[in-house]
Amino acid sequence: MNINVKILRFDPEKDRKQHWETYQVEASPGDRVLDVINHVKWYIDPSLTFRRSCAHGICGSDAMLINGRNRLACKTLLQDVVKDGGTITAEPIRGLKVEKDLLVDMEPFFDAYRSIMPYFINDNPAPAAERLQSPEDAERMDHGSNCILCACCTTSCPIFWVNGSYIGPAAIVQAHRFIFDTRDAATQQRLNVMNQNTGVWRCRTAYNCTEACPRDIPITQLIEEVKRAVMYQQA
Amino acid sequence: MHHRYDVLVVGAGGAGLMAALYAAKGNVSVACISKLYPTRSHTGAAQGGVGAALGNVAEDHWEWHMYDTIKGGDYLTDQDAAEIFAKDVIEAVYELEHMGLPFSRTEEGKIAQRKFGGHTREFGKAAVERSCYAKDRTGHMILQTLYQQNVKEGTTFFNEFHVLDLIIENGRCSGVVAYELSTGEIHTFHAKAVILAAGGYGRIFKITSNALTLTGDLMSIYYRKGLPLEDMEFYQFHPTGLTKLGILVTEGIRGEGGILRNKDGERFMERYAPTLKDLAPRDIVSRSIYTEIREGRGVGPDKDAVNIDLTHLPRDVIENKLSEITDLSRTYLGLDPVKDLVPIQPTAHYAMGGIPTTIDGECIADDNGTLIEGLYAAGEQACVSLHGANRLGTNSLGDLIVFGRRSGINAAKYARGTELAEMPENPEVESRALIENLKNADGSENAARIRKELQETMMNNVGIFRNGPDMEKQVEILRELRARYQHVNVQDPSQRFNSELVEALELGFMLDCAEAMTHSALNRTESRGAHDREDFHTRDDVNWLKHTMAYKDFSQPGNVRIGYKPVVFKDAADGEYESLTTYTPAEAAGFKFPPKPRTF
Amino acid sequence: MTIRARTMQDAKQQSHTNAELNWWIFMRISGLILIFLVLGHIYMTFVQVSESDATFDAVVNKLANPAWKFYDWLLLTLAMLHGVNGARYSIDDYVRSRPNRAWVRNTFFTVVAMIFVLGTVGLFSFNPY
Amino acid sequence: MYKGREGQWAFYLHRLSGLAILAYFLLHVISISLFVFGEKIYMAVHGGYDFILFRLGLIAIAGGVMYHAMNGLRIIVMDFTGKGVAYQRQLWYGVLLISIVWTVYVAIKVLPRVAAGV
Ligand SMILES: Cc1cc2nc3c(=O)[nH]c(=O)nc-3n(C[C@H](O)[C@H](O)[C@H](O)COP(=O)(O)OP(=O)(O)OC[C@H]3O[C@@H](n4cnc5c(N)ncnc54)[C@H](O)[C@@H]3O)c2cc1C
Ligand code: HEM
Ligand code: SF4
Ligand code: F3S
Ligand code: FES
Repeated sequence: MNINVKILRFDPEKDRKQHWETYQVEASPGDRVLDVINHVKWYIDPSLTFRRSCAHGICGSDAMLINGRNRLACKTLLQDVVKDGGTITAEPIRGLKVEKDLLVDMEPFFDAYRSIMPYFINDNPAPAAERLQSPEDAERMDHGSNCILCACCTTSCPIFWVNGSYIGPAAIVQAHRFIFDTRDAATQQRLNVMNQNTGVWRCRTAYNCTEACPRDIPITQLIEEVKRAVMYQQA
Repeated sequence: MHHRYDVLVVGAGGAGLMAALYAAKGNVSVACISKLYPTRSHTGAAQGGVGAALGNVAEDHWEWHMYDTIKGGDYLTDQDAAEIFAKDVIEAVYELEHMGLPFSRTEEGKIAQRKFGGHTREFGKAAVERSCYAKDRTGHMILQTLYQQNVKEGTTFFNEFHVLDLIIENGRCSGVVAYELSTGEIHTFHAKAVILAAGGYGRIFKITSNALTLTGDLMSIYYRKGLPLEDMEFYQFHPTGLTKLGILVTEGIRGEGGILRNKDGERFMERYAPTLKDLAPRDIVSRSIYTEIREGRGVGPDKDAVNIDLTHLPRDVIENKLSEITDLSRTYLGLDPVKDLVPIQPTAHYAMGGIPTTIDGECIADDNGTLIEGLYAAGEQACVSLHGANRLGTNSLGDLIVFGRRSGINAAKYARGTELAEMPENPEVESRALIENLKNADGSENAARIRKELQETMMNNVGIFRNGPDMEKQVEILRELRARYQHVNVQDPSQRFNSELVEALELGFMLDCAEAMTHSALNRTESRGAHDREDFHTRDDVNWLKHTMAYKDFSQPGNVRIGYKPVVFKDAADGEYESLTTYTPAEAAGFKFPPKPRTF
Repeated sequence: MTIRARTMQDAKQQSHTNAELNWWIFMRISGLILIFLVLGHIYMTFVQVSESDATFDAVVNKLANPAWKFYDWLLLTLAMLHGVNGARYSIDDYVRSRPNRAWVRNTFFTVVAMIFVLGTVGLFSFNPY
Repeated sequence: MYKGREGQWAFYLHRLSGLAILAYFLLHVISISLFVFGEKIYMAVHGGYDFILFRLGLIAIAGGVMYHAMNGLRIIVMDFTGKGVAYQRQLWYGVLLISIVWTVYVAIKVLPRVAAGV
């Protein structure tokens, strides 16, 4: 099928503003959006810039705004977003500084990630073998540990777009993973971070994060669980 | 810009992060350079698990694991490496758990384990549960956990820095040169010790499970210095990739009981590997699938795939233990493994060969085992020769954590006892020239087209089945592609985020890897492990029990000089290791794991 | 308000108050009470009767009853606090620069406080009979 | 505009209605309190309430209050129960339904009076 690919371009060395550029591409319905964007880069305009690596939704590089929603380009099939002769649009994710074309500055995102102490803390001497944990307890971390840090969620959150200091759903998902890890000893401190005015209380349950997550993590549910955990801890 | 650290790690996948972590524990300053954000590294794609003889589910011993590794590697495995590995990996897995890795659990709360291809009890009697897993995203969990620990330790990261050159003078490595994507600046990193961990190069093939960024950069850079690449002919094709896409379907799917079927619905692995059936090692399963396809029993529009059947498994297993792959086949093929057969085809997956290293991670410069001081390598891009001619599933993640750790510890130790070596003047000239050449090349060759041709021809001529004439043809094709590469012109003039330039550089690296592979494969006139020659169909221990060392021959572009390195064997007396380049069955009597015909 | 707690120490220092938590709880409790107060108020004064019926006398009559006085005052107070905190959420979200935010917030709070005083004084101090 | 789904619109409407109510509420308090200053001033200001537009606007405010109140309930249910999160879309449609029915009811009660000018 023939489709139009409309991409929001920006070259920091030439442009003062972002502008749309449209390319005609021949593709098949089972192709990924990433395939089409790669096609544009490889055979039409090599200066087109974006991040990508694994091409199957596991590395979290290619979050972009496709047809008005945050998705991974490599996990979106054309048949799900466009018909023959139709148009797909691709824009950089919002709320982070656009560096070039579809590539944004991810540092603030990772800063938020680092702020929740995203690492296992338990200073008690470890046993010779593993620390035991029941399958049910392990399951509590299932959703949180599934995250690939793609930023689809955080950059779809209406609060994150406008409020520069909101820690964002991705960081809360990470915090959830540790807060509900029975082996971890720093629950208290992490709940405290979540209790800051940059933390969970900024979330207004807009659900964009949950809808956007390519790993199907029920993010809003996790955020609500963290809110309750903070509340019960303080009570 | 100029930077200075005690230990420098190139690559932030499982191997690089593990090395950085353990180097930092050695009280030296450490920095990690990576062309990707660490969590984007392809270690995150590993699904199946990490093999270690914990014996949590069924009795298991490291000796069994060692034996499986050697046999799986078709006796090209260095047995000292296999011994250290099988012992160390147990401790390393516990260490990962102590770092918080969320493993799946047994009912008693221990790390859960499952069966995996080629892993057996009592030296080949029956499959054993050895793969420690975290659902089917073990690699993801390892990558995340190791990155987390590095955040905790405050490791310095240089993300989106592409290493373009190694600085080696007088047999001593004193640093690297890197290109910063965001600014286009060239940086020199001056260090006492450098650890290379930049991953594989699967992208030289058309159908691959590897990321677009796995282009063998550091192997090529090493090779361009006139240094050898070991065992490049051994490249593993994973039996189960989603058709056309090459996206990996974890072997865990067969570990959990998935069955391969041809177009008649026959469980054909019963014919090829009567004991282990679908759980035979990868090289065997891949070849069996290919044979089925060649003999017309394939499925799909082009009859170039076979089906994997999960429909007899409980829904719960498919949805939970295999959620990742269920998700992938739903997303990309629109098929639901709960009720549909999923068509799969072998996909280029893993490089057994690479930069030759000792069991301590030190890089080897020639056939005699001369070391390059201050240079270490680990992970897929290194060749300790643990995997020999064919890697067993789950042994790569184990390799990362065992040898990543060893090289980290050793590099730190080395760095503590030495001073910074003198840097040559203007170490970055060559890198600058590399970039300038691409930016100012005449011609109008398109890098993407050359890459596509490379991938297609490598797949056809140096793929699962190989023969002399095809590979000779490929040598010529590579010469021609290399000549055309000289005329690749980068059109994007920009300094900042010039991803076109990066892709063009990567193409150059890929051509080198393909060249070393093709020559090595053409040279080895036997079939062993993943290297299967139609014109030399049997394994030849008398002549070929040795590692290939491929050197770039600068006399003419596209030429390769081949050398050899012995394979390390162990005495039955359990004491000394001995090196062998030739072998007669009589000699073998004294060895613990002598080469034997491989049946499963 | 940058988020840069990299260590447990930082985190502890940054999280010394429960203010946001308390406001969050308050929004929910006051909201529950307001449902009855506000909807009741609207029903009684707008749906049942015309706004133009809210003559001087009518209001005066109603407020003669202390129970209504209390009802109205509770409504006034809760709605004021609830609404003002809600508006603060919005200000914190949309006004990004720190000096501006402080300025906007303070002006807003001052105005509302004045209105609150006006309303309270109106309710209690005025007694025509 | 980002193509968010129900949750996004629920949030925007909640915020908008909250701020609108607050604005009206502040004006309302001021105007009511004017009776501190005597009947003349009070009635002068309240005369303004006869404006048709103003009274139509009040219907909107009444509708907005109902939306805000019901959606506030939805938020509380989501905050304290897992089910609330799971059924947030259905809940929102319920909120909309109630708000619309109420607004229509208010309109039916009030519009004739507006038309009659009382
Ligand atoms: C789909 C898939 C599934 C797998 N499943 C399993 C499994 O179940 N069990 C198992 O044991 N193994 C598995 N493997 C194999 C295993 O995952 C890989 O071999 C292993 O992860 C490689 O790790 P690494 O650290 O060497 O490299 P990678 O994780 O690939 O990391 C490479 C790093 O090097 C950096 N880099 C590369 N080039 C440069 C440069 N020029 N300059 C700077 N940095 C550079 C990259 O940024 C990256 O950080 C799987 C592999 C794949 C592809
Ligand atoms: C009638 C019953 C009411 C209920 C049940 C209610 C409930 C709520 C709740 C639960 C919130 C918090 C939303 C969140 O945290 O996401 C909220 C916010 C808010 N409320 Fe109310 N409220 C009511 C009445 C009012 C009134 C009368 C006003 C105005 C004076 C008002 C103004 C606001 C504002 C401005 C917000 C902030 C909105 C935001 O930040 O998105 N509310 N309300
Ligand atoms: S929670 Fe989901 S959307 Fe958010 S970063 Fe993680 S994987 Fe991406
Ligand atoms: S979109 Fe934002 S407001 Fe909360 S539910 Fe998600 S973080
Ligand atoms: S390229 Fe890795 S997630 Fe899309």
